[in-house]
Amino acid sequence: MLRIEAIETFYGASQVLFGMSLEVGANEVVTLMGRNGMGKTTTVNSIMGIVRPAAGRITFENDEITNAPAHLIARHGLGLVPEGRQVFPNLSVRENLVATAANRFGARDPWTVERVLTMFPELEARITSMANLLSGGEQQMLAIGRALMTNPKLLILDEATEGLAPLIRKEIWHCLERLKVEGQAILVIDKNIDDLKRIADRHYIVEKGKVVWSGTSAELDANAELVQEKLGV
Amino acid sequence: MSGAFLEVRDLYKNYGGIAATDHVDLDVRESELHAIIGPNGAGKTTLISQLSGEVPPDGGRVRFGGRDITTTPAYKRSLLGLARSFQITSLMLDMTVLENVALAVQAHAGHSFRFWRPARSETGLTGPAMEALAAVDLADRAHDVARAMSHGEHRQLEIAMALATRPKLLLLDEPMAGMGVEESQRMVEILRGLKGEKTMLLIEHDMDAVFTLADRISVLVYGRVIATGTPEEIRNDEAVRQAYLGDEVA
Amino acid sequence: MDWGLFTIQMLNGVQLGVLLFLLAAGLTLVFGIMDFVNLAHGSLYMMGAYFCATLTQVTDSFILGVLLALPLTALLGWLVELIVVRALYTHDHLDHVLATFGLILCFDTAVDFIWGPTGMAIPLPAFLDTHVDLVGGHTFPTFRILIICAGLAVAALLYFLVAHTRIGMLIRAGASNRTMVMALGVDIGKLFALVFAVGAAFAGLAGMLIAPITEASIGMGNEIIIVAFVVIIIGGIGSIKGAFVAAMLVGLIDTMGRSFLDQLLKLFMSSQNAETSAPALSAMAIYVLMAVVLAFRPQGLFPPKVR
Amino acid sequence: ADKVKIGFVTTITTPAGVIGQDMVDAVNLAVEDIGGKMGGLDVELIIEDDGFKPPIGKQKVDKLVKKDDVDFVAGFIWSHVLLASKKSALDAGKFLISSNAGPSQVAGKQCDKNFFSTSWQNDQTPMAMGEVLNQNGVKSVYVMAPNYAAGKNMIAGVERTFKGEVVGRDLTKWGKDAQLDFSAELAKAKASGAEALWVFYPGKAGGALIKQYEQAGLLGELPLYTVFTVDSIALPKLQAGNLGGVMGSLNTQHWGPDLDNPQNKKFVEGFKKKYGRYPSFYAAQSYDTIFLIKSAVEAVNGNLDDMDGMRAAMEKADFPSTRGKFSYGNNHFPIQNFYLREVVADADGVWTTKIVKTVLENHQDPYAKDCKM
Amino acid sequence: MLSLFRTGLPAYVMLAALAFLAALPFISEWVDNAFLMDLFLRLMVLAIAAVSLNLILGYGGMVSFGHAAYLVIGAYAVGIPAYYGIYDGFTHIVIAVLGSAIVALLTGAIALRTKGVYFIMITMAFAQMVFFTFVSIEEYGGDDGLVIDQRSEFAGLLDIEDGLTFYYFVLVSLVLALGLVHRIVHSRFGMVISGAKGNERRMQAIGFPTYRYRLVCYVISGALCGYAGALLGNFTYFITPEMGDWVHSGELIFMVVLGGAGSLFGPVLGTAVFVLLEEYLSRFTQYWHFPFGAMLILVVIFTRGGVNGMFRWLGARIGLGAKS
Ligand SMILES: Nc1ncnc2c1ncn2[C@@H]1O[C@H](COP(=O)(O)OP(=O)(O)OP(=O)(O)O)[C@@H](O)[C@H]1O
Ligand SMILES: Nc1ncnc2c1ncn2[C@@H]1O[C@H](COP(=O)(O)OP(=O)(O)OP(=O)(O)O)[C@@H](O)[C@H]1O
Ligand SMILES: [Mg+2]
Ligand SMILES: [Mg+2]
Repeated sequence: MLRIEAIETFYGASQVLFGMSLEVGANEVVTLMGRNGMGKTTTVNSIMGIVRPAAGRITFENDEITNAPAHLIARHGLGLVPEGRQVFPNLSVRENLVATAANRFGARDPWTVERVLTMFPELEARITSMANLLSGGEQQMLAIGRALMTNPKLLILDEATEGLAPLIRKEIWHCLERLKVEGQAILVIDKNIDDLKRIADRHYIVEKGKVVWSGTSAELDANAELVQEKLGV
Repeated sequence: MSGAFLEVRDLYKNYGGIAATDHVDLDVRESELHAIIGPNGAGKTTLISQLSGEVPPDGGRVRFGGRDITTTPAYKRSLLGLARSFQITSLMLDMTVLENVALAVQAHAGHSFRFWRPARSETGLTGPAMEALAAVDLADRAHDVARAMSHGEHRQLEIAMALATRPKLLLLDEPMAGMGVEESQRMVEILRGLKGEKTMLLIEHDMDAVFTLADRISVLVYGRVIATGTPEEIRNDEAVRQAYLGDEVA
Repeated sequence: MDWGLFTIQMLNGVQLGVLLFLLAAGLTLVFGIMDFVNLAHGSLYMMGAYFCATLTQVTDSFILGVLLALPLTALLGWLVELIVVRALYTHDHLDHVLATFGLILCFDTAVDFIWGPTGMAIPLPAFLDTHVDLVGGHTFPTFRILIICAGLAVAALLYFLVAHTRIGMLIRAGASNRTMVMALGVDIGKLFALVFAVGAAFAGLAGMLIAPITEASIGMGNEIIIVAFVVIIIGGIGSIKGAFVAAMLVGLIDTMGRSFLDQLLKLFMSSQNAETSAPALSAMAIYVLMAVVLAFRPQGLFPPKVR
Repeated sequence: ADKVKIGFVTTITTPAGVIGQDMVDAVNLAVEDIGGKMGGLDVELIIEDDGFKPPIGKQKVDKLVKKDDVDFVAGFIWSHVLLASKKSALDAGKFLISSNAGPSQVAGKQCDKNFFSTSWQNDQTPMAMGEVLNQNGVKSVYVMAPNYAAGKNMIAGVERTFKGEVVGRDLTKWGKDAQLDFSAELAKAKASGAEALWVFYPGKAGGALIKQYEQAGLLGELPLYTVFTVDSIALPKLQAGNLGGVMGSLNTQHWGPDLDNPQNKKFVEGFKKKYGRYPSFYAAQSYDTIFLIKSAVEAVNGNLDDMDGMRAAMEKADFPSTRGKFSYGNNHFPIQNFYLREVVADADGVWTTKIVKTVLENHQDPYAKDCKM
Repeated sequence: MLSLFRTGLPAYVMLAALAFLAALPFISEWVDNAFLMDLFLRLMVLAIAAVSLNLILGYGGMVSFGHAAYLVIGAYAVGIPAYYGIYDGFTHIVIAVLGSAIVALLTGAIALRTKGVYFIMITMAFAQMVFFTFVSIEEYGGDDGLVIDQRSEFAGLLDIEDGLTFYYFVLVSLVLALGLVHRIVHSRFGMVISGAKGNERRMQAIGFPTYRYRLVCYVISGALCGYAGALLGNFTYFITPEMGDWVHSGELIFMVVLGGAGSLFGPVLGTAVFVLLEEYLSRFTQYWHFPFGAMLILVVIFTRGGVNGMFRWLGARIGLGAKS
């Protein structure tokens, strides 16, 4: 479904990605792990067209999307929950959800405001508040809801559980599991390795801008010293 | 329980009909690490902001080191020894990492109405700044512009700045958020090292960290403190489990 | 006090306010929403006036002239966005100011080159070129009543558009985080171009409405644009409601100052001094108003909910 | 020197550039008419734009005297620009000739031996208009003018001669951001109960004022008397805008295109032929400027170092002027006639003005007595 | 070590430019064009104003759109005493600097409560008030301005009526202004100012009453600009409220931004480009505003950081590293 081949990305003169390659299959949940500053977010931003890779190729469902404008990439069916929430501060919660909502591929059971609110009941009481007045966790929920409202084929979550209370975090993992059952493809970046192992099919470990290990949850389990070395757990 | 290091009495803050802080009483004892946990939107950040002086409370009192600081402006509280880190990073992005921290040192090194001597070569400022950076493992990035660092690194810098002001009381708003597993562990180590030396008020959703570090924990739900106690007491509190923990730490 | 005169002057003030609102509306949209400081907004006001003057001459009808000039000004706005403004969104405000100041110079010289320095008058059709009788033997020009109505209609339309449509939401979202809106699949470029063109059309309309009273002339937008900025600052950047209220305030204060300040001053200074100071002081009045408003409400009367 | 260098400062940019253009056209025509030569020397014209701003005008004069080393600095539409620039030209020992501006200071206390005017002192034209108001039996008048040196002089002028009551005065914002919407002032004028409205609005403000005067329904209710407002700069636009109300309105002036003398005939016809329009009084005065300079240069046979000789020649005002013969007062301002003029359509239907009668004869400005030199 | 100023110009550009300014009177004599001196005098006076604006704009992030008001105050501090026959230069300068400082203190105290564009506009509003105040004072010429009949006297120390003396007086003033700003921005005080530019909220949280620091900075800048105003009055012999019009405040901003805000010498370069282009382009064609405007647009779009950025870009091209 999504295929990244040896991309190299720079910020100005400093190179961050050195031949990053990975793949996400249909209906697959894949994680990207690694320490701070290794290039996970940069990979996501390269996929979404927010930064331009200088070399390499990115395809989505066999369409080349390398260097396409961000909005066209999103229209291919990629939905992003960005690092650091980035909700629209000057829009109300409801407006945040509906402003960019779309059902481009005619999903039978599309996401609606009501469905998002069932998933995150905390948002219900704040539905008319401006998003910048929400607490950190509430904003995080809103960011997830907003991405879901675009009914993406591939959902990308970059540290989507940062700052969430344990209960909510669990709720989100449940939700991802449900989505997975429904066949949603997901690329997720998170530090809760135990949860990830449960949910995800495959994992990539990123170091200094490229993939240094990849494998299934079982393989990851079997490789305790690798995890210790690369991720410090 | 009067005579506590930080004493909050009947603190109240209302945001458009929602009581973000609902008659909160809280005592933080000298040298303890006091954690505050609670669901998202419970009012933890709002509470910290009132303690640090950024948000004026609608009612109630705050005493710090025996002195009423309810209406003291933020910068004065900082000079009194109250430092905070921000949940959502707040840095001088266009300055270097070192300059960010050096400014924090400078703030507490007498007034800054000094117009003539170059500040960047004052070792009295850069020395302690480098120490703080070393403490969070950022020393080798000292001369990079803050903007060019990753999210996790920003979080580390955030803590370094709070440390550099040599506070008596550290208000930490989710210091682990956005950090990798290893960095989180490092942070736990850093905080553990500071324990006993500094008084700390810690907000965190990382329960492992909270339960290993905290001397006492208060649980905030809908702006109200529903329980305060030792980690053990809190872990076993049914109301807290229901409202916040779930079976996470059963 | 002469209440008839007072009423007329109130109407004059409202008419000036409406005109300022038309200018300020586009400005506050582009500024508050796209975070772009467009000093050249006044040039679009001027271009609207020139387009209308030319087309009125060609078609021999002011109404036709306006109807044709409106899309033309919008098109010009769109081109300006495409060629210059688009490259500047990622720059800071100062760069905007610098570049749009450059645009003003280009527009002013281009007009001088094309239409000459003389300026152009716009003849009104007979039914507009008269006045209506008010009670008490007072009269008020018909055309100025038309201006008031046009302005009110635009105000209502805009308020609806921004506050209650999805386009409005997207525009506001794009203001705060352009990248994110794009990453969610919206072509923000097109959206901003649309806003810019609409803003240009409003500015052009203001120019078309004032030109029959004064005339289309070079640099006509350069001073009023500052007043329009004052309006959006008093109102709170990005707020259509704020722009409207502030435009009315400024319009009334300016007109009332010109009408009655000299009499007021004569109460406590010599008539000679009063007459020479009054014009300067009444011109100062709107700036005093702005300073006072900002001293007490540093974000204007209707501060945007964020920022 | 092998050349006569004349620096001519006027307003080219900004909407007031219309006036400047008329003046530049006229001096170019004049230089052409004299075959580009004065007293055997070639004439070099250097035109500078003051941008309607006193400091710029001054800056340009500095450049003319320091870099170009001109012999004569001429031009100047605006009184305040002239006041700002005067010192630079005179300190450098040049002749300064105003082709339009005539502020009271320069006519009185600050007069200078090297300063000459080919126009009038600000007060004079409105003084003539004050007389007209008296003659027409007007008892009360409302006056409006821009708030700058000339505007204040003009009001002072009309009040000098008008015997009735001035029931209200408005000084409106002037300069590059001049006020052009006079709704509030016109409403005041109407409510004041005055019998007539007197205004001074040069350039484009004049056209705007007259239009609004009509739209406000004042036509026939409040007769309009103007100075320097309805001229050949405003009239074509008023005609294009079909503002017939201005027909028959009265103004005073020392010159008119129909003034009957050979030099004026030659000038008006030449100007119309070359530029296809009526010249304005600004143009006529600028045309005169060149002939005044020519008379000076010829009197000293091209010896431009002979300042005294040239000054003496100019004081005689011995040159063909578009206004006919006039003489110079002790302050180097013309002593001349002022006429009442009326707006009419000419044989081709083009709107212009026609002289009705002479109001003031051989009139000298009231400040001449303050001039000690 | 620590980069002193990241947007710094190569030092030799500054030295070369100052050397050129010092040599200019001789050049002017050599090419027999006294007007060159005038041109560069005006350039230097405006450059001092731009340098003063750069202190708050470039380093402090306070975009004052009313700085020309201090030019007017400084100029009238020469003009009004001269009107009453007081020609003492020290008196003039003290009035100019103190007067500007007081006005800056009063207006800054209010203006600094606002942020961003609101600050831009409120500073403009105060400048307009200064403008209209002078317009409304009939005694000193109102709108028409005031002619000064002679320059300030410095009790036999200096005779600035003499063109050459005045020229060097202004040049030395410019160098001193640059030195002053350089020291200030690198001091502790300067660090606070640029920290507050980056993140005022955080600066307060670590213990700085930023408002006070910014206000002091604003006052220093206003006073320095007032001094430039006194020089301007002396230079032109003629002052008008129009000098304080918002357009001129805007031009000062352009000079700073054009040269590169936040670099020490940038504003001087920006002023030079602005003044020289204005002077020479206008000789080519009456329509000179068009190429001038187009150039502004292109510079902004293609080289961030104005002329300064252009120099650095060029420097990188030809292998001359920028000062770091
Ligand atoms: N805008 C930028 N300009 C320059 N360098 C940057 C920029 N953003 C990130 N970097 C650098 O790129 C590297 C990778 O950053 P990235 O954000 O992709 O890391 P990450 O793996 O997502 O880390 P984290 O877990 O901390 O979010 C970091 O070393 C960072 O310093
Ligand atoms: N400025 C404000 N205006 C209105 N409501 C606000 C404002 N700031 C916070 N709130 C509301 O007050 C409540 C408490 O917010 P706060 O940020 O203190 O929560 P928190 O406990 O820190 O949550 P989290 O763990 O998610 O960060 C939330 O419901 C939030 O939406
Ligand atoms: Mg990341
Ligand atoms: Mg929080």
